[in-house]
Amino acid sequence: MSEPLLCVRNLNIDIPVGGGTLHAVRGIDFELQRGEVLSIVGESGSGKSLTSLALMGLLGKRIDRRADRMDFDGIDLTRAGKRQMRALRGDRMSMIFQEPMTSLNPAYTIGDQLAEALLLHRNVSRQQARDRAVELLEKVGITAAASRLGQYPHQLSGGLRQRVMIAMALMCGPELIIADEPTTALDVTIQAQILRLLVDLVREMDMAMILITHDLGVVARVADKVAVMYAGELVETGSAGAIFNAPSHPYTRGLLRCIPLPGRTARGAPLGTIPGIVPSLVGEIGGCVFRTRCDHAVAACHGAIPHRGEADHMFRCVHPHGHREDEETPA
Amino acid sequence: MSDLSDPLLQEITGPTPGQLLRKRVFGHQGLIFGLAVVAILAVVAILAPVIAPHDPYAQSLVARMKPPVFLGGTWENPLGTDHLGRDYLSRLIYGARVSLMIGGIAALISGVIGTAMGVAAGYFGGKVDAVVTFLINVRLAMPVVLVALAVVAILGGSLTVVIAVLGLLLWDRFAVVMRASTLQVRGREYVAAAQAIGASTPRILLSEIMPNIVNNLIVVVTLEMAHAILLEAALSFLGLGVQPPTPSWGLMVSEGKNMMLFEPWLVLIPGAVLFVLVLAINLMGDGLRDVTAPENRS
Amino acid sequence: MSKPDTPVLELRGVSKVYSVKQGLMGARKPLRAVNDVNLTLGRSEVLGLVGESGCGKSTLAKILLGLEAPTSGEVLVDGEAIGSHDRLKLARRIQPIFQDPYSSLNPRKSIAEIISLPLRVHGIGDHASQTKAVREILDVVGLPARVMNTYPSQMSGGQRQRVAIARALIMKPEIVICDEPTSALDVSVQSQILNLLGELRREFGLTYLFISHNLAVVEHLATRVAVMYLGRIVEEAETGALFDASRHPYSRALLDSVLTPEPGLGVPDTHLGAAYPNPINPPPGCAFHPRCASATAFCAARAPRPVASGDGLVECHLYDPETEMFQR
Amino acid sequence: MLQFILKRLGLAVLVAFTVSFISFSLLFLSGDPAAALAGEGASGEDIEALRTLYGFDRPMLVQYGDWLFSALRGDFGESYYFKLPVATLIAERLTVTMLLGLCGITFALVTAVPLGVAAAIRPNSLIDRIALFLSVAGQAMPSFWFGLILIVVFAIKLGWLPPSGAASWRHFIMPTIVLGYYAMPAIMRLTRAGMLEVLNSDYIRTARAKGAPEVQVLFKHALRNAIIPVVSLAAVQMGFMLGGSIVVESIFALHGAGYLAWESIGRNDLPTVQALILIFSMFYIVFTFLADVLNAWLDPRMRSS
Amino acid sequence: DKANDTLNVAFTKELENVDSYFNSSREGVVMQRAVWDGLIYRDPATNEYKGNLATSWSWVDDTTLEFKLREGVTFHNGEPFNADDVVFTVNFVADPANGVKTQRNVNWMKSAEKIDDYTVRIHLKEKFPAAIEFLSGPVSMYPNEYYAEAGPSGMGLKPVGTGPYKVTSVVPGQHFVLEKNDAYHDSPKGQPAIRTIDIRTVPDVNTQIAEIFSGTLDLIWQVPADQAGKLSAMDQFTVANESTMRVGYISMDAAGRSTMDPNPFTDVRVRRAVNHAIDRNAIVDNLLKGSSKVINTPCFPSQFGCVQDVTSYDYDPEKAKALLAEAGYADGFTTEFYAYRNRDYAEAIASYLNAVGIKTDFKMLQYSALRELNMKGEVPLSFLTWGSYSINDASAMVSQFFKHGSLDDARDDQVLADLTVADSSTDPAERIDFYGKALKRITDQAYWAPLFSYNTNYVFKKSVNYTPTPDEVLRFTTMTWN
Ligand SMILES: Nc1ncnc2c1ncn2[C@@H]1O[C@H](COP(=O)(O)OP(=O)(O)OP(=O)(O)O)[C@@H](O)[C@H]1O
Ligand SMILES: Nc1ncnc2c1ncn2[C@@H]1O[C@H](COP(=O)(O)OP(=O)(O)OP(=O)(O)O)[C@@H](O)[C@H]1O
Ligand SMILES: [Mg+2]
Ligand SMILES: [Mg+2]
Repeated sequence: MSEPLLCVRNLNIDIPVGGGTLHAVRGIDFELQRGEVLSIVGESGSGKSLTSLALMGLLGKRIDRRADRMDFDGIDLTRAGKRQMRALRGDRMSMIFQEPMTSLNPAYTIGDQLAEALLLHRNVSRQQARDRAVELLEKVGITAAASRLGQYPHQLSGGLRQRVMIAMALMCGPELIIADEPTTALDVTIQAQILRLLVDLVREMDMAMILITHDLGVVARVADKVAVMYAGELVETGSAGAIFNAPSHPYTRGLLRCIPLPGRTARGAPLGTIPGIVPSLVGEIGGCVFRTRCDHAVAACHGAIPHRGEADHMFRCVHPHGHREDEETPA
Repeated sequence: MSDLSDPLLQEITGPTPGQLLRKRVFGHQGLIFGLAVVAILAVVAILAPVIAPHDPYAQSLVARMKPPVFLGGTWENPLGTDHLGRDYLSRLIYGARVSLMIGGIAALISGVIGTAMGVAAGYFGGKVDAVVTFLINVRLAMPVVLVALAVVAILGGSLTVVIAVLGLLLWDRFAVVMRASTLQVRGREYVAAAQAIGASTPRILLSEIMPNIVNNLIVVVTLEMAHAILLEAALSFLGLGVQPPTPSWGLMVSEGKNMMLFEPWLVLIPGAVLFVLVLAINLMGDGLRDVTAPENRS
Repeated sequence: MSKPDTPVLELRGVSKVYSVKQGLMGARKPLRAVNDVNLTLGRSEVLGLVGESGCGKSTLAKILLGLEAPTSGEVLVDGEAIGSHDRLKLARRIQPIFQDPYSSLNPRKSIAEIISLPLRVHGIGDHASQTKAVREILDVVGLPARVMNTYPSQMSGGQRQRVAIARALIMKPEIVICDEPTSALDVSVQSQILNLLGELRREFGLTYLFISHNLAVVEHLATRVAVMYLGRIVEEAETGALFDASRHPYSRALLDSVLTPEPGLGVPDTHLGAAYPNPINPPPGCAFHPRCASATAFCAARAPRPVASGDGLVECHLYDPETEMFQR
Repeated sequence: MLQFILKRLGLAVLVAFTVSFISFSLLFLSGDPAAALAGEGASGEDIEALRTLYGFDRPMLVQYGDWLFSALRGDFGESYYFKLPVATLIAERLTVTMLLGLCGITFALVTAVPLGVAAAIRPNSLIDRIALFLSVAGQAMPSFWFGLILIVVFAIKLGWLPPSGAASWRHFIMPTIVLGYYAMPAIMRLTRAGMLEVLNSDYIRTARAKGAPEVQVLFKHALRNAIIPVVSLAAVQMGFMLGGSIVVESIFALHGAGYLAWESIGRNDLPTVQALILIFSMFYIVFTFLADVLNAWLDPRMRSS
Repeated sequence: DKANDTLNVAFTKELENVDSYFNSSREGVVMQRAVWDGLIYRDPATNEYKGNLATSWSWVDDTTLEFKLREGVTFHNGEPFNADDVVFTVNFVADPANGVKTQRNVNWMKSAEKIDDYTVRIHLKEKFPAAIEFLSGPVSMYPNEYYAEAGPSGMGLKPVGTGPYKVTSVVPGQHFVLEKNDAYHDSPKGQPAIRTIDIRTVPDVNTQIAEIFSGTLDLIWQVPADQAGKLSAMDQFTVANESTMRVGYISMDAAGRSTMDPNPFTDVRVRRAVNHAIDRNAIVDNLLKGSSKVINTPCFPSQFGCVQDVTSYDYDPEKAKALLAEAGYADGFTTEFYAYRNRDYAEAIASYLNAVGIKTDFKMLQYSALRELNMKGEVPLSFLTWGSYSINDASAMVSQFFKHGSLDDARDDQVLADLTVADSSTDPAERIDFYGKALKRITDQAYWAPLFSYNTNYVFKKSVNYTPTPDEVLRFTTMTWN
């Protein structure tokens, strides 16, 4: 296997809050090859966005980020200075945000904003930048692209804006693209269009993508690799097939039971649930964070939790198979 | 529903709004300072007859402009005497009454007017809103100081007139803020829920909307109180506010102004207490805003 | 209470026209948020209402709740026009559950006050009996009695939504209008709420109008489904029929867009144009034609009419025997 | 845009009419202008004659109409006190007031905006605290008192600045500071709040994600959006300041319109007071109008509609 | 400023119009004396009448005065001065229709008549012994051609006279620049020495003091006693104090004209109580200081006819209370109390009144507003002052207020009768007699409470040499640089 494009080891993010320190992200490991789509899935507040912002070096000043390793194409991001990060951002790694309605600056035309992305990193003329903008707008499926350059964000619908955001992320031809819930705010029909577009572009341009979402459907359809996050930790990682066909961590299984699966869940029958609520992450945290909501919790859950499974499917649980065998999903 | 009995699900997490409020209040230095100063001055104002060492109106022309103790005066008149030999400290103490009364009542009057207008505009929208917005515009376009001066000049300056004029002029901010808050709250789903339940409009206004905008109202009340106090002082300073011998701080500055170059304390003392009072009320208002509606901080 | 065979709820030609300003000072223009909608809702049915954002789902819900008056058309409850019911009576029979559990509960009121509000508004019982009723309904929605004295800010989203459900149910209504009741919630909480809604329906014989973006959820819960596009119901059918064999091109695109958690299937192509039309200037003819893969010039010229098909309706020239030939 | 301007203009005119009507009726109630005109030793008949001559005996609405029509032509009547056309009288003094107002708002903006931006960039830092202190103090500072203190310190004790008058730019320094400081707190707070909000917005994150340098993020992306409400506020403050210039002008003996207003009120010089109230409100109306237009131009969301 | 031969002077009040017939303020008098000349001039030191624009004059009969005019005098605009100017001026100002503001100064004249180019006669309406005094004071001569064209407002903006100074710039109410009239005729006023007089209105005394400190003013006047006291202690200034004719008094609505009901001031006991209530000595010693004196008469003692042998009231609050009780106001009463200047004196007075039970609702108005109210008879009690336009004749004060004019709150027929005789008699003894009668009646009835005379403090830089006169007029011609 070649050297991964991105390699993260033991990423921790601490946020000072009123009552102490919020250990928002703890001990995250993952790697990503070129041309691969990694999907990070997890419920709201599980630390998905923080993880992606940490990669981009966009965390706020107060937020403390530590990692044993965080390499992007051999560049050690933990040591990279502000200037170096800035040079990377938008050029070799770029990001698409969740809210297309607010992620574009209302004061400038989309042409200006698109061109700016290129002008910041490449020594090109304004006109060249605009040409590139038109090219990309067309690529993301916007018709009459040249005439759109002079429009302001508010004149576009949500779906169009998200396409503009994607075009903007692609302006410099990045190697890594991080999409943080790019379709959550959109209608289902548009979601499908945008996701299809993204996936196609990633393949076409041989980029790596991290797709953050809480929608298991999206994950299943888009991801090569899946990382399931719960309360700041990665509880299970693996190929999409492995995760969906053999979910090993009780939380992953719980999640899958919560959503009605066509053909598998009887119409109107009760859905599975995960009782309880996410624990507070303020203060010292030891053992398995899911133990408070887990049917299989035992005393050992308070201790050290082993990594189980092999490289392409790993999970953290005290139970050898995460008690998977006890609750084989009805076929 | 077996899974619902899990104790962790039932966990009631946060503190009550009351506890939160208390915690925020005591953590807010500005608010504590403001509250303390205002409270002290209010006590002083209420107890003026007890605390004041002299009759604030008792003049003694032979004992004019005696310096305060820290400038070599005597403890007989700790802050000296004014240009008619009246005890400065006593006048300051009674002046607190005037200022607080003016601020309080003017804010009350304008608060009632402005809130009624603002809430009506925000809740009913449409034509009511258009009319209220227009009135607010008209009101804002009128130069307050000038109009107040003109009215006081016509009706003659007295405490009642000044209070009434300020009360009738300062409702704009109430209307603006209450309109915006009502508009905001009105769009919340709990209002729609109450409507769907069949609650009457007055009930919705009083029990669903008011409790949620009253914090903003309190903030505006304090700010307008400070505004009224400052305006009264300015009017009195210009000679068209409260009339002598009423011990208004603005009037005291105005009277002391003549000797400003020679006896600056005559101006500094009443000006400073005025500054401190207004500062305290403003800090209180800012603090209340921070504490009750941190999201509306501006 | 009502005759057994009349539908609990019926909409006849209901339209709602808003007059909206374009821009800050622009001229007012009419916006047909709901356009001549006919629907019936039988007892204990769950009617799922799906459609894109802005197509008029919430407006329809508001009309049913009496929060907005329809510009034209009639709403009938138990066969009687809503206008003839007085608002209080109506409120006893139709209750809402809203989308955002953070904004649907008054933050200044305790949970007990919130839940007992309907009782107080309608003057039912004294304080003691109201408290008792609150206790009972809390038990029904699976909240312990001790939450009565807490405030919404102390609760999680799921708990709040339970409170909102309790408030809707305390008056024992017949119809509950659920406007995206779970879209603000995480999946693990969503499933709890959906289970609860299902149980309540069975227990109390409730009728739901269930508005949602999430087609999987609608499929799971609804007995019938109506698909809305730009203010019109373009297709209505029994759930199974619709999900198995939808006919309207828009319904099909909608269903195609559903991403089920089945790895390896990839993202489908919906064959749907990207441009959601401006509701102030709806396209002529069939409003859907600019995005429709099967549209012809005829679709732009003439609006389709609803055609009964099987148990339901579809509004498309493709299925109208009279106009079908123009599609070639 | 044009339509917006026209509608906004219509509103402005309507407001102006209402204000003028209110001020006219207010002053109508204020006593007998004929007696004031008649002067010393005038008999009852003299006053009566004057009343008829000037038409003070006509119904208020008629008089208002008259006054309004003359006012529209720039004729505000003759000052009872100076026996000069009010328009001439005011025109001359207005320059002082306008100059003062301009200096004041400039001072306020020049101090408040950078402070507000700096404070928003580093919330709770020393500079934020200083800015907060300045603004809180500014709000509580009675301007008449502040002015007097400045005179004592800078004109008398230090002798750096002339204490009064309008002879040179140095004369305007202290009045500018006093007047500007009155407007500064609100502008500063709004700038800070606006900047804070904008800096937390998604599009700023987008700009950073593009790799834009911090200066560009702050000034190109953030300030441009944060400044929009500040423009309106500055216009409103400018209107208020001109109205509030009465105090400052009287302290610094600036013979501006504010000072004239104050004196005219005392002299019962009705035509002058009426005209001044109208003119001060016109200032407010014109400034807010201009600000709205400027805003509409600054904010593309409004511009394109 | 000596360096550029410019004297910087401050006025406190905005002068409404430089045309001296159309203002009634002290500042106007100062301007009038500098810019125009009268036919006659009274030497302020010796009180001797000297010819100014007239070289000689004589009474033709009781109501006709004849003047020989000085030849070779020209106005500032070059217009020569002759009988036409006198005729025009007198006829213009004497006509009430022209609305001269200070009617009292001119309404005794009926008309003027040209005898030849340099001889004129002035016809009086009736006998008026103070005519010479008035002609040496407020009545000054205007250029007929220019005035006919410019009128009062033109004259106000571009004043033209024969006086020692000509006006080079006027910003109404704010700023006046006077330039030495090099062609000034050989007037008893003397020749001007300082080239430029720069007068600015600086309303606030403090500011004036600040400016004189910082050197942008050379001379200020009407400086309140407290500040003057402090300034005199500094060695860069000369502080001169001169008494003035201005008398402060309390006027009471004895005639019951105001709407006050019941009106206590119609009761003589109440009026006397007011007189007894006020410690005038304390006010003079502590507030006015300088050469001010307690005054018992409704006129200034130096004025001709201002007899001092009148009823006077000493400070006796007990007696005042007793009188009030007697009048049925044992618990006192509340009244509006108006004033227009010297807020502090008024406040002190109010405080004395409060002490005997008269509660005051204090209202401070501008002069014109108060006068308007006063004319309408709506003022029950007021603190007023009168400066007699520096006319050294009792008629300039007492007759002004007690002859049933609109400002007369007493309306006493007996006083009217006595004053009519006194005002029109040409026999000095008879005049004194009748003024005495009137004054006794007024003081006995306590229509007023005369309080004190004013003084004026002049503060100027050591570089200025000036001796103020007791008539409260700044005389620029007598000012020189040290
Ligand atoms: N600036 C911050 N200050 C304090 N807490 C923060 C901050 N940013 C994030 N958090 C907290 O960190 C946790 C993780 O946040 P994050 O935004 O990464 O969640 P997420 O998984 O992206 O959730 P969502 O799906 O809602 O976007 C949350 O509990 C959040 O409240
Ligand atoms: N009060 C109103 N005034 C004017 N227009 C309105 C109003 N309420 C809704 N609309 C418009 O009516 C249309 C339908 O809105 P509605 O809220 O019913 O849509 P929806 O289907 O519920 O959308 P979503 O899924 O986003 O909730 C939209 O175009 C909306 O802009
Ligand atoms: Mg996130
Ligand atoms: Mg909706």
